[in-house]
Formats: sequence, C-alpha cells, structure tokens
Amino acid sequence: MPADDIAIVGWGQTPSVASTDLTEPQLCLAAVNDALAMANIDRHAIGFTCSGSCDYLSGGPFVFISNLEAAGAWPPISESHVEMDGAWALYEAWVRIQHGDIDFALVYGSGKSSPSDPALLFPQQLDPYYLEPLGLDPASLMGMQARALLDSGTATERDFAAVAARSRRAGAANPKAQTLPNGAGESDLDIDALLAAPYVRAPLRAHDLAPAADGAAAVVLATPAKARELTDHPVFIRGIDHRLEPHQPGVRDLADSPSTRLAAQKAGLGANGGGVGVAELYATSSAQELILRAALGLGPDVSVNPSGGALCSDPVMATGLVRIIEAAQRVADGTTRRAVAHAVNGQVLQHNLVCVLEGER
Amino acid sequence: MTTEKGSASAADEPMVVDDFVALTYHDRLPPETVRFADGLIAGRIIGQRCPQCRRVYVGGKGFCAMCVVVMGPESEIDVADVGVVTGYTIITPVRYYGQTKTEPFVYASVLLDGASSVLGGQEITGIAIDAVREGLRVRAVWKPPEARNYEGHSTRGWGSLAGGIVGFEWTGEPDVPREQYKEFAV
Amino acid sequence: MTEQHDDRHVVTTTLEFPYRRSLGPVIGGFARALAEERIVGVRTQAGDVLVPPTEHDPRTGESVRDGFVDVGPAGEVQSWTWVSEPTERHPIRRPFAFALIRLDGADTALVHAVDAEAIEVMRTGLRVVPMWRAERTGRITDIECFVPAGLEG
Amino acid sequence: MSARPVAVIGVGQTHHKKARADVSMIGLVREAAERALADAGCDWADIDAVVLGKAPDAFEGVMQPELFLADALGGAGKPMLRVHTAGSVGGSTFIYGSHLVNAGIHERVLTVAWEKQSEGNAQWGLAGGRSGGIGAGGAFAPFIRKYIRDTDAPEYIGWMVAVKDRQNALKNPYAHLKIADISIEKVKESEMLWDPLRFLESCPSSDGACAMVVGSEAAAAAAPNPPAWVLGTAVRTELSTFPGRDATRPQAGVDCAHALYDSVGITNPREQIDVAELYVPFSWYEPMWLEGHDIAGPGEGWRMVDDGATEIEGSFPVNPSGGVLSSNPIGASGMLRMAEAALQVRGLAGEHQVEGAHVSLGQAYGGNAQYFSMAIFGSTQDAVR
Repeated sequence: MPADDIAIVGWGQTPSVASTDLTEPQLCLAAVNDALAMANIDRHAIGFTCSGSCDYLSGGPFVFISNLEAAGAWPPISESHVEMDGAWALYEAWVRIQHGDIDFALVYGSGKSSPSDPALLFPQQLDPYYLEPLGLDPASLMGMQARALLDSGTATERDFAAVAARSRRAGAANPKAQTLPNGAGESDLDIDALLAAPYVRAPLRAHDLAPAADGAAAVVLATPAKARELTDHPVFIRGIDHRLEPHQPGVRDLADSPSTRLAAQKAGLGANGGGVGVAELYATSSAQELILRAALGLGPDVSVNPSGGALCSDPVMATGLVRIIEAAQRVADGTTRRAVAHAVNGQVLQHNLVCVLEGER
Repeated sequence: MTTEKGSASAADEPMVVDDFVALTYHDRLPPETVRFADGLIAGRIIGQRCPQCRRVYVGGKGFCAMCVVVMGPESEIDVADVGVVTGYTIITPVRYYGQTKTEPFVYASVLLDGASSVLGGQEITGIAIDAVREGLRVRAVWKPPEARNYEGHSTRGWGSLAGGIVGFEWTGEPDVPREQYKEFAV
Repeated sequence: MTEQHDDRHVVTTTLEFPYRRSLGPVIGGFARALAEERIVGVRTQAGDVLVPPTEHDPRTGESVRDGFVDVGPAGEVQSWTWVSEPTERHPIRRPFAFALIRLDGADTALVHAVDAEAIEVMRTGLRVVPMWRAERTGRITDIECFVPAGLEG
Repeated sequence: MSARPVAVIGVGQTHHKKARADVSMIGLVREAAERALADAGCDWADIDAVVLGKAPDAFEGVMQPELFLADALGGAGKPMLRVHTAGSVGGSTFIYGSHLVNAGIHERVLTVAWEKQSEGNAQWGLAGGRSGGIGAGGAFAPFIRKYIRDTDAPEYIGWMVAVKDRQNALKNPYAHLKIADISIEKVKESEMLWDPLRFLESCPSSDGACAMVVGSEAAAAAAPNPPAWVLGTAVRTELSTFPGRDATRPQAGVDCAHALYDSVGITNPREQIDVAELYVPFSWYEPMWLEGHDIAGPGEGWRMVDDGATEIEGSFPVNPSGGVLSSNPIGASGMLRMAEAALQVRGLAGEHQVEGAHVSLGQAYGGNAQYFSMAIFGSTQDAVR
C-alpha cells in the first residue's frame, strides 16, 4: 500500500455507562474537546471531519446532523459521515488525509444504546426477507457462532469464561469502562463460579456478552510532519484495512473470521500476530475474542484487551474507535512498540477492520 | 412486533408482502431540557447565553454550537414571550401513517425579544391564515397553569414550547421593519 | 450520570410503520413455493444450491442460474443456540432453539427456530423437519418452526 | 504524496419509477451496478472496493441495509463503506469512492446509491415517525419565500424551471416523470403544497439506484468507453440553523463551489462550465444554486432562467437529464447528478446530450440546505480552459 504513515495525535472518550441523560451531541462534544485538547490544536486547524453514528440506534433520522454541532461546523467545514462505527469514519478520514493537502483530520463516533432494547432493535439490522421476520437477535447469532466454535473442537466453555474473567478484571481497572455487576470482585471472577451462571443463549452466559452502553469517542489524525511537531511520541497508523463477508450466516463459517485475516494481511500485520504486544479487539462475545485471536495469529504472549474490551465497554458506534484509542494509548505510553486494533460492523463479525499502530521506528 | 399479512399473488405478478415494524425508545431528557420544561410549566421561557459570543439560545442544548463551548445553568436567563415572525410557510399536510394533521397550517419562525435563535415550526393564531406575514408582532398564548406539562420535549433539536405554549397570536401592534430582524430571517 | 429520574423525564416514542417489501423474482419464487409447503433454492454458477435463495452468489456477486431447486423439507442442524427467555419478536413464546439448518439438497444453511421442548434434545447434527403454518403469506414465518424429526406428531 | 488522476469509467442507473415492485432492494441496486460494470467493461471480480450511499434508513425500515446489500454487489472479501450525508449523500458517496482511487489505495471502486421509497414513506421517515411532518418542501419553502423577496423574482420563474426539467425528462429513458403535455398553465394550476411551492414544482418520490465505477488512469485506459476525468471534488457542511444564517445562500455552498473552482482553475464558472447537473428538488433551487455557487450574480439566477440560458440548447444548460424534479430516489439523486454530469463529457448522454460538452458540474445538497458535495468532470485531463 502506497499510503503515508498518518499519526494519531489526540483522543478522547466519554466513560461508557449503561444510561446517561446527556444527549448524543453532548457526548460527542466532550470527546471531541478532549481529543483537540490532547492534540493541542485549535479546531479551525482541522482540514477534514468524519463521524460515525446510526439513526436506528438513536431512534430518529439524521442523528449525525445534530452530532455535527460538536464538531464546530461554523465557518463551514469539509465533512462526511458514515452510518457505521467511528472506526470506519477514521478510515475515511485516513483516506482523505492521504491527499496531502490537509494537516489534520477529526474523527468521532457516538451512540446511545440505552433508549432501546438491543434484542428488539437489532433484528432490524438483518435482511428483511429471511432473518428480520424471525426476530433474530445479536445474542442468538453469537450463541450459534459460539456453538460452531465449540463444535470445531478448538475451544471450550471454560475458555469462554476465562476470556470473560480476564476482561472483567482488566475492565475494573479502566475508569472509562462500564461499571458492571460483579465486575470488580475477584471472588466473582472465579471461573467455576462463572460457569455456574445460567445460560442466556447457550452456550453463552451473561458475562460472555458485551453490555451495550452509551458513549462517544474522538480521534485527531495528523500528517507525520505535524505529528512530530506536536509530540515526541507520535503513534503512527502503519496499516489499516477492512474486509466484508456475506450477510447470511448460513453461507459463512461462523467459527472463523476470514475477513479479519484478510484485512490483517492487507494492513501489513504480518504472520503470527506481526510482533504486536497489545491487541484491542472488538469482540461482542467471549467466543469472538478467541475467533479473532486465531484469525490474527495472536500468541499467548500478546496482551489482549488490556482495557477490558467490549465485554466491559460497548458504546455501540463508538466501540471500534475506542479499540483504536486504547491500542494507541498503549503505544504512546510505551507499554508496547506495536499494537493492533480491530473493529467490527454488522453481526457475528460480518465486516472487520484491522489497524496496525506503532511508535517512532 | 413483526406481523405480516401479505397475500400471495399470481406467479407472473410482482410479489409484495407487508412488514410491520414497531420499535420503542425511552429517551431520558437532558438536564437543560428538564430545566427548560420546568420553566415553561412555571410560565417562563428560559434561554442560555453563550459566555463567549453572548448569543442567546432559546431551548439551549447545553452548549453553543457556534463557539462549541459548554453552557451550564449559570448561563440561563429569562427571555420575553413576545417577538416577531421572521419567516413562514403554509403547509398542506401530506397523508402518511401516523399523521394526524388534515388542514393547512401556518409553520412560522418566531424570534423572541432578547433571543438570537429563532423558534421554528410555530403556529400563528388570532389572524387569518392568509394574513400571516414576515414582520408580524406576536405574543405567546399560554396554556392555563394546570394544563401545562412535559409535552413535546425530546432529546433532539432545540426543544419545544408545547408544554406551556399553544402558539403565538398577533399583538395588534404595527409590523416590525425588516431591517430589525433581517439577520434572523427564516 | 446513572442516577434515578422521575418518569416525567423519560420520553417514550414508538416508531411504527407498515413497510411493503417487493421480493423480486428469486425471493418471490421462494415465497410462492412456501405457499405450497415447498422449500426451494437456486443454483450458483459454480453449482452450489443456495437456501435461502438470493439473486446472486453471496461469495462472488455473480447472478445465480435461472430456475429453482426443491430442497428438504428435512434437514440437519449445523449449529444452534438455546433461547431461554424469548423476546416479543421471536417466533416461539416458550424456550426454543435458533439453529442453522442445512436442508437436504442444499449447500448453505437457513436460520430458523427449532421447537425442541428442552435444551437436552438439541445437538449439532439433529435431523429436523418444518412445521407449516395453516395460513401462509409468503414470509419465512410461513414455516412456524422446525421440530426434531420423528416428533412432528 | 499527491493525489493521482481518477476517472469515471462506468455509469449505470435503473429505470426510476414510483414503485419498482418488480425488484427487491437487492435487484434494484444490482440493476444499476450491472449497467455500470457493463459500461466499464468490468466484472464483479475487477472491483476492489464497494461504497454505498443512501438517505435515512427509516425510508425502507432496514437498519444499515448495506450489510445485506454489500455481498449482492460483489462485496465479499472487499472493503465496504456506507456514507450518509442527508440529501447530498449520492454526491459524497461518489466523492469518497473517487478518493480511494485518488489516494492510490484502489484501482477500481464501485459506488452505488439508491432509495426504494415505495417500501416505506419518505414523509414518515423525514418526520422520524411523528405526526405533523412538514416534508422537505415545508422545510425549504420559507427559504424560497425569502429568495423571492430578496431578489424580486417573478413567480413564473419557478413554473419555467418545472416545465423545462419535465421537457428534458422526455428525452431521458430512465426518468420517472414523463409529463408529455407539461406546460406553464399546468404547473400554475397544480395544487399549492407549501406556499409558494406548487405540486408540479416539487420532486416525485421514486424507487431507483445509480452506480458509478471510478478508476485509475490504467483502469481508464483499459475501459472500452471514453472516461470522464474527475478534475476536482469538494464537500462542505455547516450547522442546520444558527443565528445570522443566510439559508438562501448558505456559506457552505459558496465555500464548496469556490474550493472546487480554485482546485481546477475555474475563474469564470458560467463561461468555463459547459453543462451543470444541480440538485433541484423544488423548482426555485435552480436560480438559488446558480447564485449560491456564484455562477450568476445576486438576482441574476432567475434572469438566466427567464432568458432560457438554462435550457438544453441554452448558454448554460442545467439538468438536461430532467433532474431531481423528474426522478427522485432520494439517496441516489445526488449520485445521478454526478453520473449525468459524467455522461455529458463522455458524450454518452444520448438524446439529452449537450452539444460540445467538455466540462461539467455535478452538485448535490442535503439536510437543511447545509450539506454540499460537488465535482467537476472533464472530457480530458486538461479540459478546463
């Protein structure tokens, strides 16, 4: 890929909460202002802005128009919007900044899951002929996916519980993660105790499933030259790519994620995890984390979801961007020299984005 | 939630089936809207003055979208319930599922005295529909205190006056010269 | 941000609308077959039988071949999950399974509900058969659900 | 790195109708895409990425419908992106697709925009499912009233635009509205919907899709038909309302036009542009955009209409395809402007071809007249003179 190594120089995220009474524009405003403050640039220096949100999640048409108020769209700005997670807004902005005529781009993603019941809303995201009329909900799809993984013989329910326990322990230490019932207490994270919990969608239990949250996240991108002017520790996007799979779950191997593997290859991740120290994966079930680890070739030495991941914090439409932020944070603070972030769009890993981040070479 | 009652048609005719969608949302009103709504019930119209540009927004959203600065309770002031029509149209309602309007109605923008932002979508009463015009001086028609409520508020847009005010009526005063509101027209 | 509020501060809106779906030749053909208690698929250029059928091969985008192929009605569970508390949108109101079902003669799997009475009955590889709704309208829910073969009563 | 040349190498659209009951949403988008691929001499496998655009999901009642449509457009194994920038979305979808080639990321990108309005109801969708919806006409009518007041335009200007675009549509085989006996009298006597807008001054509700294949210089060289070079693109957005906003001449539209003209070396748009496809869903937006994009001076836009300059044989033809007033599959309407502008400089516009068109303008707007996407197309890479 001929692309320049664009840098991430600022970010912000609101705490993920089960329900907030702030509006989505207010959430966006908080995240955007934090990102701009961290980058230490004025919003008028931004050459392109791109946001990600979803009308149906927020319950009205054109939610992105009110969210725009957080971007400071006066005087007029060069701007776009994707009806997707903010990670794809970042991708569009990354493409735009490649043109070489702007220095900075602003990206934000936001969503409020609290107004609706995801189990009742998300069937609407499926094809209206064969799947939506069944009221097929995300957790049921993830349950069938988890069963396919168990049947493949590569994972057990105990493995699922281990992912959940590790994520929740990590999430309890992350002030931006959602406060979950039995989240912090070590005793509640005993794997046998987790396995004793009832199934929600067998073979998945409540702790195996991401709790939908309200929140927003924002990122400032910069050209390499501007990034080096602003900071001694720029975080560069070494590669980014996204790939799609067919929509119908019955034509896919749900126990694998070939589109993640392909996106990683196109993003230049390299074999066997490409030497990353940290991976932030947008897995909405514990089983998905295992599928993604395998697709990315991550070994046991890679720290996966040190933020707690989506199992502790899933502000839908911002979660993918949060994964990129959490990975960038760990490159910036020296935890690792190289990290990978993953985002997903659609149900059961239909469409996957992989972003490889590194510090100065 | 989803029911279908489409009928199978002859093999050479296009097949069309019904798909009834009903989705329910419970939105918690933001603090600014709650204060604005309580203000209407108490007979007040609350505006928010931007600490930076000093513009006054009626139904403040908690921030000035032009300066992108937060406006909290300390920015709130009372705005008059009289103002001027800065633009309008007469809408012939289009029929669609859930539409209850059937007769043409005035859809006017009103700039209240002391405010910088216009209130869109207001009905004008006390004057014939074809006599409504830009520059008309109007005052709020309040609901009786016991009838005021939380009607019309949402988490989107500038808000709604519907909880306390049914519309605006002509004050009988002479029209306001265009120069005085031109900057805020429509 | 999570404190309790008084109910007046919560606005409830129901977005409700009767949409009309035009099905086109392929999904429409599947729908017409349902009315006759038949399940049909289509063949891709590569020869695979797609069920549920679409106008295109989902892997390549190529148009499928003309004509329909009868499949099933019995099939085999390829994967499944147990729904212990159904939602109001689900087709069955008591605990049931959602399953990926590969119908006999098909190369891809269809998602549907399996009314299996108990989770212990469910397993990958289970043979299932469709239960037809008496009044059929051309929707996937013309199949009320699938049941384990031999239990169709 | 600098941006590399990009060309439109394939264009396709559906026959637009009130209800395309004969096709599913899948069939609708494939109809446009297959025509674009055929024009580009491509197969699904030749496409590197798919970009989809449409207006609010509530129009068809499917959340993020691109998820089920992407594999119908050969998207499996490829990147897909869904753009939504209100009415301008068709334009911005095309522009993002062109940027993927510009930036050197892909060789050939399929961009598709669509709407199947017959599956739902646009008024309902625009109102967010609530009563009292005013529709787009209700939102724009006050702006039009202000334009008329500010420029002293005679009321027949709107009727003239309505007649011209419907006459042009008679030459376009894909257009939805075909009103053979359209006349000033007929427009004038049609029902007043949103004062001062009459029924026949308003766009229809259509089912339809538009697709464009954009490619690199190498892709253009390999294509069987002449390319349209994408000489420049620009997008601008402003807030939907704010104190002091001039909604009849939104600053975002002014800035967008000037950024575009500057990027391609246009100093006199009226002279240097041969034909324009402007997003005119209500008749009065033709003079408003002629002025709002500084093609005409203040108050000169309606005089261009009055003088016949914007007719297909005029000095500055606008919407020879019949425009949004004749076909309005909302999400696709902006891309249709880009596609029709591209067809003109390729010389492939058929009966509505403007003689000698070498430089064309495609424009779309959306939201509360606050989103703008614009592009300049050339028959050659140095067509602007």
